[in-house]
Amino acid sequence: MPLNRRQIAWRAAQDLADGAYVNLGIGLPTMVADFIPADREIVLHSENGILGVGPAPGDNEIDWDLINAGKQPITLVTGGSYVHHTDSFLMIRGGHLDLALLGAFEVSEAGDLANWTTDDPSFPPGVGGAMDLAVGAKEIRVLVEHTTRAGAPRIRRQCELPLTAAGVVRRIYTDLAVIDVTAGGLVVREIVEDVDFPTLQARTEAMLRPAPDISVLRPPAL
Amino acid sequence: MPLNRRQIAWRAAQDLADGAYVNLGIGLPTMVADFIPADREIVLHSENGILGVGPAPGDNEIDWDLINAGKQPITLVTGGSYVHHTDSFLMIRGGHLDLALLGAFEVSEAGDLANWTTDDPSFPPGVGGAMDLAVGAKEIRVLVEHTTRAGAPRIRRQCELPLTAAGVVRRIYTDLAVIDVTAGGLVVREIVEDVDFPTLQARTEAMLRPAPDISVLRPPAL
Amino acid sequence: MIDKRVRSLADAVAGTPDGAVVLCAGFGGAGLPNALCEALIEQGARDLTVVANNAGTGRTGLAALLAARRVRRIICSFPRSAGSVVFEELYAKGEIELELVPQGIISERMRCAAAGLGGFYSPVSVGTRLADGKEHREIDGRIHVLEKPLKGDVALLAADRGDRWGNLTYRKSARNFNPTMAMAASLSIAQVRHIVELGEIDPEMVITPGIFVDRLVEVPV
Amino acid sequence: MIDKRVRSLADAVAGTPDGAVVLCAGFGGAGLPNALCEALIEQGARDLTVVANNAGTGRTGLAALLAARRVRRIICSFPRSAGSVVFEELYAKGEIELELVPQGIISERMRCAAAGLGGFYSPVSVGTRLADGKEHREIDGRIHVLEKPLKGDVALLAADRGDRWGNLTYRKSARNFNPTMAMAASLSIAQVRHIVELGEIDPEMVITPGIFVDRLVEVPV
Repeated sequence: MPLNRRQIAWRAAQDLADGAYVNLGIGLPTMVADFIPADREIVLHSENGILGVGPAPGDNEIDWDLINAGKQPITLVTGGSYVHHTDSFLMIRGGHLDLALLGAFEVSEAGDLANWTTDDPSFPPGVGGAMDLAVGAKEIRVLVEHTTRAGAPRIRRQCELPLTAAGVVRRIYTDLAVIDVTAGGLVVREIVEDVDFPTLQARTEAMLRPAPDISVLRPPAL
Repeated sequence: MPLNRRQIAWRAAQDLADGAYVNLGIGLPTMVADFIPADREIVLHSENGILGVGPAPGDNEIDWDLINAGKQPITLVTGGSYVHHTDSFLMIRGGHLDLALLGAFEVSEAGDLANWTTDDPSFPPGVGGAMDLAVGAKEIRVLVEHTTRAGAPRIRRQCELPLTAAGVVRRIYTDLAVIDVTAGGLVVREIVEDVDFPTLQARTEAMLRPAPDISVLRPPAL
Repeated sequence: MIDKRVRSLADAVAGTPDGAVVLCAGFGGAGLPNALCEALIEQGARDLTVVANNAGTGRTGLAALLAARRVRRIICSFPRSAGSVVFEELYAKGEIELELVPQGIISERMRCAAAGLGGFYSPVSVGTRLADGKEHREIDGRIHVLEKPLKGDVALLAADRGDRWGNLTYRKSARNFNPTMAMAASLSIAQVRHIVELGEIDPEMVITPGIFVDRLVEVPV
Repeated sequence: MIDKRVRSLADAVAGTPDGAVVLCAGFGGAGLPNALCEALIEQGARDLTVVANNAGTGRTGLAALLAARRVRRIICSFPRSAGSVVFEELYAKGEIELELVPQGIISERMRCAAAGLGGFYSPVSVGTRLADGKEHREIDGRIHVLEKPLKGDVALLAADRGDRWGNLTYRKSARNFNPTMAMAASLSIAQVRHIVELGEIDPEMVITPGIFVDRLVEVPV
């Protein structure tokens, strides 16, 4: 069975290294904060100027001066700090973040990322911090549903949609698999229990290759 | 009689506008702080990251974490603040200071400033913040002795020494006169009591012109 | 005597010329100079270019200024958000121009202007549509685009505390664009929750030194 | 668990390679990482390039590192000051290279590296000898020179308080180059007067967030 969104976030969270500085993009990546393993101290960065994003506040603790990039109220962890926006993006662009977890519309087999506009003319485009993050963090990983609601593959030979950045994505977490972008193409590291490799390939435009040690992706019930 | 150094500093201080943000260069300009008219609130900037430099501390109040650009202990006035060095020079270069008062080796009739190296090979050159200040402050005025100890004029047709910046000086305070650098050349605004114009001209390489309302420069005894 | 306090919102925004470039601080709901935006409607300046991260939400603040048709053009990174209804209407009708700039580049361009620099080379947006028309240059093996300074005529700011010299502090993530915009405009105007006595703000805690602020007005929200 | 505290000065500077570019903070007598400079003598790295505002005074700290002949080259704005005897001796004998950079450009170039940018255009030094060999360009009617990022392999910092995450505060003008250098090096090392518990530093008062700091050691001077 495909992972639900919380399970995709859980899977991405398992790979976070203790002590890492990590930016979580808006949407699915933001949910990763809820699944950070208890034995690790991870410092979450929010582009609006926060280092050390904590869990959502209780209803009585909401402070509208303390919000994340998705404009939701948050808390600050012990040891966290505030910076102004230009310094926040200095952190992003200057390679100070170990990792950014981003959402995507499409990812190509070369690691190209398209996540800022669907080119829908009735819909104003919004880039936010996506392009800064895509070229600035030390590593980019993407969380994305494997296909669109209409069933079209999001992992493509080439992106159809306008790029956010070329050749930046290193790992893709989907509801079906964990896939690495390598110099030799896309390599499937993990695949969910009841989906076989040909089925996964059929839902993916780009060519996939199983890792020699491919394993089963078994999330907890979430 | 020529002004002494304290009197030159006094004269420059009289022109400071209430509310002005002012950087004082090392040496003679630093002395201007001692003569700011009591009815004016002037915010003194120090390049190492201080806005609101106050008077020298008493002997028991010296704090070596609080020094000016000349590395002397100072105090901070009420309302003052600290910034890091890059922000301090953002203030300087970005036109946020109303005025910088600088020392000089030479000034030309076009307002060229030479104040960073005498080209003495036995002596390592030091530029400090001089070039940043010279192009960054809204206005540059110079405090300088009219001639060298050997009697050579410091106000020249062209600077002989390497430039700090070209065409930036607007007013020159010397021990003999107050001189404006104008599009039409050097205009003497004030001259000390017992020096006549031909004598002043003889001690100046560049051509001088008396202002129509030229007045006598009469400092207090200091 | 330096006293940058003004008595009213009208005094605060007085003199804003038609055609001005207005830097409007805030991110999401935090640090927004809503009262100043609304005062600008009353003041009457038209044909404005607004620089902001978002394009207003609901019908207040920046959204009200847009609804009053005072803004010809908006330079921002993320115009759409929950409630950006006014902007979306104007955009759909072609009644507002949008210049989309990556978020970090907006603030870096403002800092560039604030710092008296002529431009900078950035790797952001290379290979994307947002780099179209920009000068490209390879530096140390990486392609960069040339970005130009972005200076405001007016900055509208929201701070927590301020004193008569214009020293400002912010609360938590309400800091966001405020310090950079304060530095990057010819005339910087702050609405502050609490005007305090000179000296009440610890010199080590001043986030925006008064040199960057021209006027402040108390708006206790 | 994040714990950047190290037990000794030797641990703090361990691994500094020969040929490293070392950013050395401080201005005059304030904010100087003297204990770290001296630990670097013991550590043994040679052929260093040092970036600093001044070139050391007396026989301690940076001056001691120069005296130990570990520094091939110094990039600074104002090498001479009262007591810069070691530097002056080496300079007179031609035993140290000097690259003179205007003071604000040193820190702006380090910030440029810290911010992931490829360079910037500056009006500083135009028309002077220090602009020789630099690319010139007219932008909006003003001549600028292109300045390149200046990145350190190691930064040596001196702070007042620090916690195990590496968050730092400074006292008064001892702040100076420390925050910028902390951001601009691959390995940033701070000597701090007081190591405090995580959470003791008010989040609004953190000047250097821990993300920029790799190691800190308590040196109560």
